[in-house]
Amino acid sequence: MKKLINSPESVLAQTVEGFTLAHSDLVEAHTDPVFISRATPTPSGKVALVSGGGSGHEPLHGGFVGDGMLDAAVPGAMFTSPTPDQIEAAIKHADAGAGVLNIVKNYTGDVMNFEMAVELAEADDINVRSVIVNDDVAVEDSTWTAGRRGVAGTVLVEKIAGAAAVRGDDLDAVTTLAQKVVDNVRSMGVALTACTVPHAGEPSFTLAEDEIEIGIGIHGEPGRERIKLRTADEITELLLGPVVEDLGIGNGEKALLFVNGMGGTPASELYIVYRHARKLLEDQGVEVTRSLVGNYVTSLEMQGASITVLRLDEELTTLWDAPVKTAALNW
Amino acid sequence: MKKLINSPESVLAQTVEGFTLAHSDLVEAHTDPVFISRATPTPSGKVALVSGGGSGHEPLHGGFVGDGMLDAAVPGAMFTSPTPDQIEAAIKHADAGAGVLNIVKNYTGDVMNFEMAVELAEADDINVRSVIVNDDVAVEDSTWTAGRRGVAGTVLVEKIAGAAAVRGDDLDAVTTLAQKVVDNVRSMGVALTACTVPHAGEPSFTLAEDEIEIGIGIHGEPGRERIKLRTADEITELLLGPVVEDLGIGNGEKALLFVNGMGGTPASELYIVYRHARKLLEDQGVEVTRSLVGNYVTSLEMQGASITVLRLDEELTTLWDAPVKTAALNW
Amino acid sequence: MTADVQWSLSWIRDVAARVSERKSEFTTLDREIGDADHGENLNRGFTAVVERIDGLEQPPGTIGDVLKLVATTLMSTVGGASGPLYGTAFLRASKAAAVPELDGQAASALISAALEGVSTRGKAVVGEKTMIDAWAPAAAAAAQSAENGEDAAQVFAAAAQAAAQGAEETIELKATKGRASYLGERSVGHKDPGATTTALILESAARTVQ
Amino acid sequence: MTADVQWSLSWIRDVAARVSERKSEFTTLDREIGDADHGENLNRGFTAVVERIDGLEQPPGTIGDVLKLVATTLMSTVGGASGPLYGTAFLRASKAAAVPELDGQAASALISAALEGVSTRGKAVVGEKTMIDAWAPAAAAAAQSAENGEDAAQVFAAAAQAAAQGAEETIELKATKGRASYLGERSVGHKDPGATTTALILESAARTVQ
Ligand SMILES: Nc1ncnc2c1ncn2[C@@H]1O[C@H](COP(=O)(O)OP(=O)(O)O)[C@@H](O)[C@H]1O
Ligand SMILES: Nc1ncnc2c1ncn2[C@@H]1O[C@H](COP(=O)(O)OP(=O)(O)O)[C@@H](O)[C@H]1O
Ligand SMILES: [Mg+2]
Ligand SMILES: [Mg+2]
Ligand SMILES: [Mg+2]
Ligand SMILES: [Mg+2]
Repeated sequence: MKKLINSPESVLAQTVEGFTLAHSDLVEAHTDPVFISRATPTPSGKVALVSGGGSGHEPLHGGFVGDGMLDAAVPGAMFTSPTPDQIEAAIKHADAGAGVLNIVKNYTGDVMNFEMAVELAEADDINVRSVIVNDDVAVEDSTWTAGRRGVAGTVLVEKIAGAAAVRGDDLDAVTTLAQKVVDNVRSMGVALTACTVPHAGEPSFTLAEDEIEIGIGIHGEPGRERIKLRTADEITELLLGPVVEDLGIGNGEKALLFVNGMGGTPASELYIVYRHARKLLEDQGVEVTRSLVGNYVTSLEMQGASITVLRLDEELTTLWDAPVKTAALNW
Repeated sequence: MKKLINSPESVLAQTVEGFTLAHSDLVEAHTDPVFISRATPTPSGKVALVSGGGSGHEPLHGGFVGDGMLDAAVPGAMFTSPTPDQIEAAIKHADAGAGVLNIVKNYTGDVMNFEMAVELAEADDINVRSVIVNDDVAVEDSTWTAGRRGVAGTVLVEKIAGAAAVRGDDLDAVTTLAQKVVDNVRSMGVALTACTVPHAGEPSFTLAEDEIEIGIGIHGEPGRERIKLRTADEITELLLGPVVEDLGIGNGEKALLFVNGMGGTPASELYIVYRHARKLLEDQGVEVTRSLVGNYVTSLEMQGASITVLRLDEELTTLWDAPVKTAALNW
Repeated sequence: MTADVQWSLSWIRDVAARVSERKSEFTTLDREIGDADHGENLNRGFTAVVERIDGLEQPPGTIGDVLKLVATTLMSTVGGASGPLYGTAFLRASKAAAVPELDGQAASALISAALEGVSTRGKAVVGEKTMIDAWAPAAAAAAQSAENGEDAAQVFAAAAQAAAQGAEETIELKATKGRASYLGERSVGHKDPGATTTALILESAARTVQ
Repeated sequence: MTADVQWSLSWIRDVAARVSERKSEFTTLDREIGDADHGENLNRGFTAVVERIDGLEQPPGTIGDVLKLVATTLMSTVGGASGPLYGTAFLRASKAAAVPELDGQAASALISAALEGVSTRGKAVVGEKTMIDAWAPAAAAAAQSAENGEDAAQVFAAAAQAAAQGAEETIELKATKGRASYLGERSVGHKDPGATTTALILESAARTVQ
């Protein structure tokens, strides 16, 4: 295992320290318990947005803290949900009187820890809601399992709910809107290589020189199916197909197309995937009116990508376009 | 070799196509010869900025085309300088009557191809200048060799010269300013893994599980020295030491600290490097007043990072802060 | 040793020592069907528990006090799925064991309360390839043993054996809860990490009380 | 075959064929001390050259016309260091060979002009581990051969042999120009890719004219 780290134990604290030093105009670090908040308080009366989850997905979530997006982010240990007390502290800090919406990726651990934090925060008389993001169509039989995972679509939920909060929506309205994004977003990913969790020291799984893993999660979990390497266009078809089908998007509709890198894939490859996904969507009569390409929800140094499609209407488009000022998204 | 590509031959064209489709509000693709320009013409009377070089360093250079930075970018084949006719076409397209400044990384091929392009453009009566960026302190004995290479510092030259052009500086002034940045910026990099050029199909070099390469270039060239893996803090010291010494920056001075990812390194690791580099600089009395952390000048999927320090004064700081609207830098 | 407060401290210290010894085994199990952190998670948690025990100014009055300290520490240091699950298990157990010493009935009640905690929090049932598949047979065996009038040591021994067997049997199961469920059929053939650590916890209880 | 226009087309086609055959060898040399693209670069260039030759409506009048087509095509398709270097080499050579047929003197002049082009463009001198280390001995041997009154075939043969030997001798050199110079001492022990392809170009000239 070769990593630019000092020890597996120090990765989280030192990442948070470096990140908040580099972006001190936007964010602030809190320790004991650890969370990241905006550098300035949540504007009074604005619904606050809190998200969090295991580390190793940077820039998620700390990179999305700032005006127009999250008010606080709670990083857990590597690939491990944060604890209830961390989340509770972030909720308390972020609340500016209008309540707090938690944006939670659908993993057993995340859901349980956020649930416990909400119980604690409610005891402090804070009005808290949660939306569960579950955009990953790679997980089948979802009603019989832990359900679909939350993956790259989380960024779109955070951005759009963040803009709604800035616009002045109340907690109910922001929650409804966040849920609307969840209902209209689907993703699926592929891994060309596994990633190595620092304390594990070994890759999460092993792929032969000519194998790829389709339907990968963002925690180095093996995916749905292991297949032989194909061309970028073929892989794009394998990913986009289930996304489009599950979302039921088609002729005459508008979409945001998001090609997300898993951390170790060159930008050039993401654009090659984007190019074909866009063509496929347009062949089906779907107009791609907004785009996002880059490393936003990563799995450490994994090589691979995911494709996310969000069905857009005028409201979502306006909120997507609204100003945002965070370390990772800025316009 | 596992890559999300369709064929080694199609990488460049499909990357440019995907990139310009995804960012059609900012950029436009030109073919035959290939270059990327702003979506809107260079504002009349503004000095135009053109840069270029081999592909495989994305987002460099196409990601820096837009308001406040480059007016055109010329991508060559993978790790191969573009040809004179490509560059000439970009210069012609970008010129808005106030002349063109080329920002060239110091490699034999880049320098020669830009030289030939300038000869061609001058024959078309365009006023053209070039600055050669040579920030890589890893190359020793520079007077006896091809000289120091141009690496990550190029982004800072492009940003600051771009702001000067927007401010209304004439060609002489923009050139002088770009040269001032070149004179005040130094970099050095490390590779934990090599990268694989698609048409070569094999890694550019091989490193054992416990080896790293110090003083790496951005083309998968082997570096200055191969050493055993060390902690992030130790590696940071090995990189920052020569940078600070060569730049001669010290007590009471201000700096921009830029930690650049080589493409395959997680953001967390870049922030760990940033954290220690910042501490080391501050221990020496250098105040870090501006920062940049991320994948900006990459070597495909290489794992590794480079550290760049730019000595700041008030003018450079103001120009750094000036608005920029490109795919990769936006504020 | 009788199943008293002193024993409960030994028990928890022993769990911490065993988890630290075997953490890479658990992480490997979790790498195969999860996200490669279960060993690290529990080790972080139990290391913190031992630190807190070491820092106690005065000895706890009841076994419940010890288990509550374990519960709150795990909740605030483990995270992931196992943090809330084990946290809730120990919290419920602490309520059931608010006594200075356990007889067979009380030992059985402690294990049943832990099972109930895991079920409430995780909503899994037997056969879903989770730690429930160790807790549930353990609670049943403990109840049977207590009903037979056996003492705490015998109750824990019965529970430990059932948990170990239950953990072993997760190998054949297909996961439908937790992270391993994403693998579907491919989860078959691997032992569930959480069931394995549950077996460790009960084995340690049995061994330390002997 | 005499060294006429027809020959010059055969020569260039042969270079293209050899480059295509051996491109991975050149790329490997360049991977060792450069950036792993020299074979790809030249293959892209000479493939384009052959396409343009195939597309010619009427046969070129002079050898210079052929070499000029090679020069401009390489300049606009190769890039990197070798694009301008070989582009300029063939451009200068084309001016020196504005005739329908070469005698020994003219063959030597062609090679000297190419050398001059590479020197002017790249500013390297002998011993810096570049293609100059093949062109320079080739030009000297060609001049000597022409002076001895030998014909074009003999001049190219002498040049080819000297270039091959010069390329071989780059192995011992430390690079001080081009990308390999970044390696300093570590460049010693590897053959320079550009010198190797220069040797190929001259070897092909000699073989096709025989
Ligand atoms: N819903 C659930 N009910 C009971 N146990 C569960 C449930 N989900 C997961 N588990 C247990 O948690 C274990 C994984 O714990 P851990 O790896 O620490 O957390 P995470 O899955 O968040 O990485 C699994 O092996 C399983 O035994
Ligand atoms: N200044 C120079 N003068 C002469 N030849 C040079 C010079 N610099 C580089 N070369 C030649 O160019 C070759 C490399 O070409 P190529 O790999 O195609 O370009 P690049 O180095 O830009 O990747 C080297 O092997 C060397 O022979
Ligand atoms: Mg986990
Ligand atoms: Mg090159
Ligand atoms: Mg786990
Ligand atoms: Mg090369």
